[in-house]
Amino acid sequence: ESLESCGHIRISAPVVHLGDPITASCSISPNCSHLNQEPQILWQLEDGPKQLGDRQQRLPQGIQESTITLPHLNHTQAFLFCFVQLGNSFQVLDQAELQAGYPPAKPSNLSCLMNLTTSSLICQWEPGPETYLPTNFTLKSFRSRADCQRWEDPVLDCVPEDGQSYCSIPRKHLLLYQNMVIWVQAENVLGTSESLRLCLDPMDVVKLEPPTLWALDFSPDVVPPQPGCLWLRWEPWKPSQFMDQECELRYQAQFSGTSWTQVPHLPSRGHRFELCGLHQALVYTLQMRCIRSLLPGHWSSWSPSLQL
Amino acid sequence: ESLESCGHIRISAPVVHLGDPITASCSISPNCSHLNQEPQILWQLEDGPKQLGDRQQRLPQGIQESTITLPHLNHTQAFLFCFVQLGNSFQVLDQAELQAGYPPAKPSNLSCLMNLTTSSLICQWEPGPETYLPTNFTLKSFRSRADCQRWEDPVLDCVPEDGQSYCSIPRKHLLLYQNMVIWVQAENVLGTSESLRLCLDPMDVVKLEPPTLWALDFSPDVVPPQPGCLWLRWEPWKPSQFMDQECELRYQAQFSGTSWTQVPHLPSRGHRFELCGLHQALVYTLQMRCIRSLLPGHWSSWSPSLQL
Amino acid sequence: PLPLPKSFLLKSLEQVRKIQAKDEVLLEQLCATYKLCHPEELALLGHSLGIPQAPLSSCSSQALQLRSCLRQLHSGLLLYKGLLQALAGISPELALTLDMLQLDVTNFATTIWQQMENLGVAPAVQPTQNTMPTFASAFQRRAGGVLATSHLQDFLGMAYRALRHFAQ
Repeated sequence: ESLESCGHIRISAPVVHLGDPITASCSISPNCSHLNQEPQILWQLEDGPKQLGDRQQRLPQGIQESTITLPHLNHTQAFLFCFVQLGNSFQVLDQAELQAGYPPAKPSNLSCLMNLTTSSLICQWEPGPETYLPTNFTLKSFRSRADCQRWEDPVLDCVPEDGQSYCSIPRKHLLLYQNMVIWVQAENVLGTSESLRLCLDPMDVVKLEPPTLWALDFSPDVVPPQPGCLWLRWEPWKPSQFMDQECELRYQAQFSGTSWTQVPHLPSRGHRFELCGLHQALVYTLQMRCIRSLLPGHWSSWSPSLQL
Repeated sequence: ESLESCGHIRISAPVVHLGDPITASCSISPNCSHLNQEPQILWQLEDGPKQLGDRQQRLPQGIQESTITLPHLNHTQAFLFCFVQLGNSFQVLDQAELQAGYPPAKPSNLSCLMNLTTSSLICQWEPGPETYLPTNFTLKSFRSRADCQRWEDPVLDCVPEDGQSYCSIPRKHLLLYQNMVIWVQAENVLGTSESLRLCLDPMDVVKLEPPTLWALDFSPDVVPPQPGCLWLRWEPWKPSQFMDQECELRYQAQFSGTSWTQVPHLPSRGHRFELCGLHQALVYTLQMRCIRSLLPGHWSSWSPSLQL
Repeated sequence: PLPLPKSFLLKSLEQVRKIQAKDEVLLEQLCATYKLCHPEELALLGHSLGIPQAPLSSCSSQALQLRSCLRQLHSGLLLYKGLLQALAGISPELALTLDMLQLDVTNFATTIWQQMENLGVAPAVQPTQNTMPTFASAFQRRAGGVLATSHLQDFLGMAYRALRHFAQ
């Protein structure tokens, strides 16, 4: 207590569910000079009206205490003031900060992608509805064996930057080609929640970039293709060349409104592929995409169009 | 020495002036197995040809030593290899990294400006010709009395970011309204140099932004100006309003090719200034600038043009 | 012979290719940065520094034995992991490639070890790291780096052939 502390507010809880009641008491110690014996205690929420408490009573040792219950705290953040009347002025004795919000919902749609350029595993999720309270999200993970039944050593928590719903686990914390269990934990003063758990090997969720597709120019050493045919060449995305991949070509005549024609199961590297069955007069749009073969993986997006 | 270190290069100096000679010796200890008694020592600079040394001799304790002098080292950075022939292969025994460059010239054109928004003193200089060597620049300063004859306590060295020729001394290291001595020191392995010294009070080198200039609109409470006149209003740049300033107006009829007409010695704040002598039919361009009055300072740049 | 799961073989082959690619990058960077481009010119120095080479005799096609081949593969990977660690601080430019290479070698060693455990052929205790050469100068550390990286490339080539053999 400071030298001559006059008033002090105590509240039932500094943070409550939005709309829940909150009870506060303001007590004035007798040794607060300037005040007459039975000072009238008043309350004010933010810049609302000054109002009497529900009850004011005189406690042992001459302490005056007023108690008030706000039935529904609808401010996510508000100041509650305790006043006393001194002559014709009101004097603030104490101020309490009230907060209201919601406990965090379960983070949803957790998904991860392995970035081969930065060699980091990037996971993102949906945080769920606004809680109006400072809420910390943490991406937690454990190394594990087999299909994630047994957890082994924990990986360092990944804390996203403020307000972001993704986090990047650096290479040095990853054990590639082994499964790991990953989930998101959300926490604020009103509670904690956890997302569903993923069980994945980072190398099975590689974000694959499309291959590079070229048309082979006609040159002396290249046997010209038969009529209605084209020579094509392609190469997988460089950082992924250590992965066995299978690719797919699709082509479509321009302006004819026809749908795409697809050529599946192409090798990841094509030195000279002859595409036939084309109308010589038409211009064709060609695209290619690849996927890890024989092992789990995601399709890359389609490569930029090649016009021929 | 490791288990069985075979060869070792010693050089006259790891860094020399560009074009100067450099002498190196490579000595092979007798306990280097696999080598016959009189191994032939060879030298190679970067990926140049392998060449014999100037002299190879047998030192006491059976050490073989070859010495070579490169008359002019014209590489700013190069690797010098010492080889020995083993059967029909050449084996690298040691490698030395040679560097050549210049000592730093005196940094020139040191100038400083006090930034009132960041409250920091920013000094810039010209570093002088390329030295080809890692060269550190440091902005050094001392607080001082009167006209910088007597130095008092040093201010923390200001180290610019890599490769930059300016440095910003933060507010907490500045003693405003007192003189300080400032200079730049440049240092590399071949020498040190210092710029000329400045003696200044940060507040005498404030970078002043121009005032804001308005034309007064005709409104009921504003007495309309006489024909050929205009009402003007201006305000000094907000962060500098604590400084007494004197301002100057200039105006010029557009498309007449006439030169500017200047109105000097205006107060720093003009509530209602009547500018007369204008041709009603012409459009005029007006600009204003200000300078600290009665105390040292720099003119602000001219304000953006006002077309009337 | 002991059956090796297809996914283990496919993942191992991919890990070898991943390490080979990174190992090649490190060799190129050592050549570009320090003009040390011919490992064969560092044989004498390698001998004097005591840079070890990991044996893969049980993985050669003539004398292929799965159990001891996996063991040699695992201890060889630990050896090169140690050698690469001895190169730490070689230079900032190479640090990133070196770190990534070390992590990939370490992860591949774990893949092999876990498969040995699954097959019940893993020794009771993981082999400890053998003593690493000490480098008395920056040059010796660089030369050691070139030798270790070049030996690792040969080692991976033999490992790849053995794994492909198991996969057929």
